[in-house]
Amino acid sequence: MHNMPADPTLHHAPPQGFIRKYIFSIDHKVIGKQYYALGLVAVVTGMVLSWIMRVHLGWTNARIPGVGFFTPAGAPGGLMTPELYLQIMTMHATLMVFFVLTVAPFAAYGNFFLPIQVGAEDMPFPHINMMSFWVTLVAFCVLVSSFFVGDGPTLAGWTSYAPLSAVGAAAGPGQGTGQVLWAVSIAIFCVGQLLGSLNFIPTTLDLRAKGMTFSRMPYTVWAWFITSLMGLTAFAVLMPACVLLILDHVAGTSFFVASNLVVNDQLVPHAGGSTLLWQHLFWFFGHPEVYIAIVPGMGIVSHVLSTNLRRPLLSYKVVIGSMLTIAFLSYMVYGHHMFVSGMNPVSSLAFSFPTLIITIPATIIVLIWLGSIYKSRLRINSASLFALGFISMFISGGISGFFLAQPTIDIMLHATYFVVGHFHLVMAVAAIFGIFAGTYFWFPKMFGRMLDERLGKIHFWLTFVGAYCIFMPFHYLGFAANVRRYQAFVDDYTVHLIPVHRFITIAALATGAAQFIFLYNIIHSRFWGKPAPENPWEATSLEWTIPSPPPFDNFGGKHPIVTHDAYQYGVDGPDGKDYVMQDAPEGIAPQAPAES
Amino acid sequence: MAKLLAVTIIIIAIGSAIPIVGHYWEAPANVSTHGHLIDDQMSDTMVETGICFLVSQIILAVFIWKYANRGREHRIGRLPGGALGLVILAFLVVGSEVIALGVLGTHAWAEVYFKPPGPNAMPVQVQAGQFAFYFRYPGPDGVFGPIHPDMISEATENFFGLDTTHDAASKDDIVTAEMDIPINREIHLLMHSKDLGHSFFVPAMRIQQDFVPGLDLSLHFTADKIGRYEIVCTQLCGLGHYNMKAYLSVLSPDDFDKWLKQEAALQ
Amino acid sequence: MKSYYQRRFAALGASIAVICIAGVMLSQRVRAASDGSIKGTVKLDGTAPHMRGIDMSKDPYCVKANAGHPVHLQLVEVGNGNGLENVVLYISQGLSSAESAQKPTSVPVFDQKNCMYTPHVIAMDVGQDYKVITSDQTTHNIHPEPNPMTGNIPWNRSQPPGAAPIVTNWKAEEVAIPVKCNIHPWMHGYFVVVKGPYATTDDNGNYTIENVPPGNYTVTAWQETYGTQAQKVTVGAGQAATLDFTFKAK
Amino acid sequence: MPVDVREATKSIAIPRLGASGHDRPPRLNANDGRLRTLQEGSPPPSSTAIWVGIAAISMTFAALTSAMIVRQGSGMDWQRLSLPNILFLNTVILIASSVTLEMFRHKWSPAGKAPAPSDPTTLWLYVTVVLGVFFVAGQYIAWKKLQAEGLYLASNPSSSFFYLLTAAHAVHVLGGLGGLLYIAARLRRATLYTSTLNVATKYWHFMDVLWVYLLVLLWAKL
Repeated sequence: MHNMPADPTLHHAPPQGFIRKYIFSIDHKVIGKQYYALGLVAVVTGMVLSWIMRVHLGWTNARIPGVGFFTPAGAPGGLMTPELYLQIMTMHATLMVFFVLTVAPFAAYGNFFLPIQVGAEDMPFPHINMMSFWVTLVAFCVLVSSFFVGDGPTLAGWTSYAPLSAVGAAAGPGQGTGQVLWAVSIAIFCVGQLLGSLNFIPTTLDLRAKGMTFSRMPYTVWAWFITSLMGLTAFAVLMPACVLLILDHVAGTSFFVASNLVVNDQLVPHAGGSTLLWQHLFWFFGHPEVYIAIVPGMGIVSHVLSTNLRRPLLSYKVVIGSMLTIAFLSYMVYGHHMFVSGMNPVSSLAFSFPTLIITIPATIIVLIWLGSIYKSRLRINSASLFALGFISMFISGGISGFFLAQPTIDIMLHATYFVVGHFHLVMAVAAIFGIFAGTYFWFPKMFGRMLDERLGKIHFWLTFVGAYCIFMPFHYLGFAANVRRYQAFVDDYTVHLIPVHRFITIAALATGAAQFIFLYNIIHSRFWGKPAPENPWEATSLEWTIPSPPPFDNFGGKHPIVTHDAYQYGVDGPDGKDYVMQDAPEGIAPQAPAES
Repeated sequence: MAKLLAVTIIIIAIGSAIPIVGHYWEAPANVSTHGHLIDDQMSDTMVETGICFLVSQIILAVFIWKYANRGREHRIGRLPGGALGLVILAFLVVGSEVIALGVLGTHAWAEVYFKPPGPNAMPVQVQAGQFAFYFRYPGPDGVFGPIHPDMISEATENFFGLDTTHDAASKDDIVTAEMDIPINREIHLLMHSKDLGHSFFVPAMRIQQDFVPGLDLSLHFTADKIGRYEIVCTQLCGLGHYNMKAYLSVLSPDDFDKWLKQEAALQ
Repeated sequence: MKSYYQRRFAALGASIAVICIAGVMLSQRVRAASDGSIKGTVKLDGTAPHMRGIDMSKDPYCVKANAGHPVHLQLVEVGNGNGLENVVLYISQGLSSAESAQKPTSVPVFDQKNCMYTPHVIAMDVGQDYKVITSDQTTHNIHPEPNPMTGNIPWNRSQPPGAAPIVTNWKAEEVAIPVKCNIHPWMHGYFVVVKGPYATTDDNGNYTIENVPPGNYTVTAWQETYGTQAQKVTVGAGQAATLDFTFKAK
Repeated sequence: MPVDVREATKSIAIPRLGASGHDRPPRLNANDGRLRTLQEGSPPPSSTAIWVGIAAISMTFAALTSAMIVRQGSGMDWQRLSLPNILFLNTVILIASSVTLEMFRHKWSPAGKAPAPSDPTTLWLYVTVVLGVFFVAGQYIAWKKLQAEGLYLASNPSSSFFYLLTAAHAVHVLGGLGGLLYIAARLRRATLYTSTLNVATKYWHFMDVLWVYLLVLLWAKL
């Protein structure tokens, strides 16, 4: 260790007592773990919900044990009603998109590792940081509470298209209280994430250790930084949209509800609202949200991969540049969700081109990953396996985006299972693989215990193969024009596809079950895993220069001085190592990666 | 482990391609005059992206196979061309695809959306509501009677809110639950929603268009095969969404006139 | 010692049971033998309007279910001698609060059969349970929309094929609550919620209101298309008063 | 080469005053309590954070603006409403409050000596707070005026947006008032960081800019 002497004053004193230490903690590491736990709870809930949906889709008249017990009205005797299916679908999507894909890779890992990787003691505003978690938790509770009030949660889908989401209970079960609770929850969630960005951005800009120049920041730091910039703009737009929606519900305004609507034979009192307004506001948030979910994954994969390739990626600048380009373009492409929405067909074309073009930076990143494996010293462990899995998934999901980027083809594929397959692969599964890669890579640092590698590999194989078995067939269903968000397929051209649905259902149940291996692994290893050394993966970035788990103020009162970039691998380092730590003494001048 | 992963990736890649190459599950065959444009566009995209998909997955697999678990004795090598080469490659490959698909695609899109319906296109009105479509034919006078939302009542089957006692134009309007059209006659479909957002999707006809409450939208298409096809809703509209359907029958001109007379009699 | 407590509990339980039973018996107004009834016929004056046929083609199941016999709207249904079906008759004035408070123990059944409501109209007492069942192999949703002013709560629930019956009741008097199935927009019926004795006319317009205590009453007849009519009637002890209604065809 | 933090920070660090004293005037702490990361030339995080916050708030109001424009185009039911005159008075009050806040901050430049709470210059702070309260009260009067005309939140899209935008702004102003009161408290109790003061001032001025923008928008659109 080559560090500064102890700092006379700490940023803030270590908390005393259980409550301040673990519950209302202002320590970014604890807050990170809290976010991670929230993500775990949400992902398990969401997964169970998806099981129920899948079983119902495969065997529509099957009585699902347990469901009847939880909602006697929604599933009399375990027999699912259409409204319950849609409500479960909505909750699955909302939980996964907001409370898993946004929370886990961004808020959880970002909180834990961003300050450490830039060599800071903590986030600049620890109390705001604490608030951001608790606000997010409140949002989660409000959302889940909608299961238990009135006639259940909203069935309007995670996109909550108005006017279905705005005209109230007459439109269907859950469209009263349930819908309002949904909007309230999402509005609160936006506040939580904005508070998060309030910390992430200054941390990256102002709290970097001496010598931690922009070009020496790990990929993950860049990813979280870019993500918080996107979150800043996206969530700041979604929040007022939700407020407008709530007002339409409870205050009788007409922002989204057009004139002369007749719902259930009753003339709706609202007038003059714009239906497309909601779609524009929502998707202006919605598409960047997709990248908010995936960019941290890209960062984690780049970080994990270069460690396990034992070489830097081909070009640091190109990867960062591509990420920035993606973030920038993501605001110009949202219209591709609305090709057939009655939007001006010219603007459909206008939206189509950036959508196609945004695949260029994505392709570049993938090619850089592929090219970097060439003649590397790839190490196979759970983390690197999931990183490689991420690449495979990202390729598959990204390429299917080419279909949906074209208005012409969208006429056939819009709102079919092709879309479901596409965004699950590229956004959900890929992002989740990123989360897994991060967990297997960072768990030793977070908890000071090693995860069980054997279980990790089993988990990878079941998840990797399982995910493909689930989501590839979705594309075939889409080509067969199988419409999504149907609770059953009756007497129509989709009946012959039911066997495919059953296959998917079985794959989903199996893959889901495999995740409990992971749960067991992290819980068991947390307490009984073998103690983790300081730098188990022979990595170079700052989080590996400190004990596992890190002390309260990360660097034990010292201040790292960064002298090398984050990926000095495959070099002839000090005492026979093939890498050089970021804070290694100036004296060590590593050779550039040796050519063969 | 690494070699196994490589093999698995290749098996998955090729396995995923089989059902598509083998046409296991396909959309209903096209029965519209513009549909082939979409189908061509689709198959072009399929070929181009399919190749990219297979190639990239296989490269990934091969690299994993070759370069996993190499010891220190192997030197780190650099991909010929390096990052710059890859950037150029990406721009060439993706760029060409973007131009090929994007530019050519606009042609088909324009065919559907920019070309106005012909002068003698047959107007048919469709109204979407929870959870059914209803259709209206203008009748002999060729004029649709005005709609009075306050008079809409499914209880009395006045789905469009027509005032047949006062509006002359409404008297001969023909309201039906099924859409029948003559073959090889261009149809000008006038769409409006009664309550919420819905969508009008006829896979066999290669048309899909949302209903937007408060907006009057329109579509035009020509069917060139006699038969009975499904109209489904693709915009989540509530608990009955899955069962929001109607049938579109393409008839010979004579049959169509017969059918229209029957329906007129039932009004 | 133990047995002592057991005995005490037994005694306690027994006494509670006795009290409950007594309470139940007292709450039920014992039907007096002196109760009379009101019977009669509801007719339509003029020719019944043409009822549009119903096209169920959106749901192939419904089409199959009704193959052979075409279905039509049920706004006005006349039987032999122009008798009006589905007319609800109830006592709108003259009942003491105690009399109007008592409710029958029977449970009216509202069946969803061949994508139609059978019967098209059911009458019930305030707080009287009614049962919604489905005999169809397609999913229906039941969506009654009471007037918000009355204090009745609207609800909307689906019944998949083979679903358990929905048993519920209405808290307030309301003539009449429209009920519909959104999945099959043509399915439309009424819940008529009244206080005190009531009756619904059969295919030929005949009705009998049972268990009417002696006295002077105003009887109101409700028909979904023609609205309501009221007439006065006197019921003698143990006798059956006769009261006919006639609605004019518009 | 190890660097001593004390050495490195001495140049800018003025020893912080403990939570001790009413008796002694609080000192400025140019050190701002930020983490000492020795990344030369990086501003205190709070001055970055305030721009982040301003960006977020701007996005929110931009979204509402576009919503308003779209909504105005979508329906035929848009009735122009005449703005209550008091709004212009409120504008003057708000801008005045910014001026007074500047007067206050001017005396507190890191170079300058820190005056005691009794010092007349601190009065400027309280004046600012009072003006801020007046502004919010003035907005409330404006709402009352509209309601007197029978224009409520749901009466018309124009009134909906009026209430929505003004209320959203008022909420943010109240937040700013909270910040100023916090500063007042810091003055009495412990050290006041220059950065805290600068941030609060930036935010408060932003409230002016935002309000003027809203006023022009409402005046032009409603």
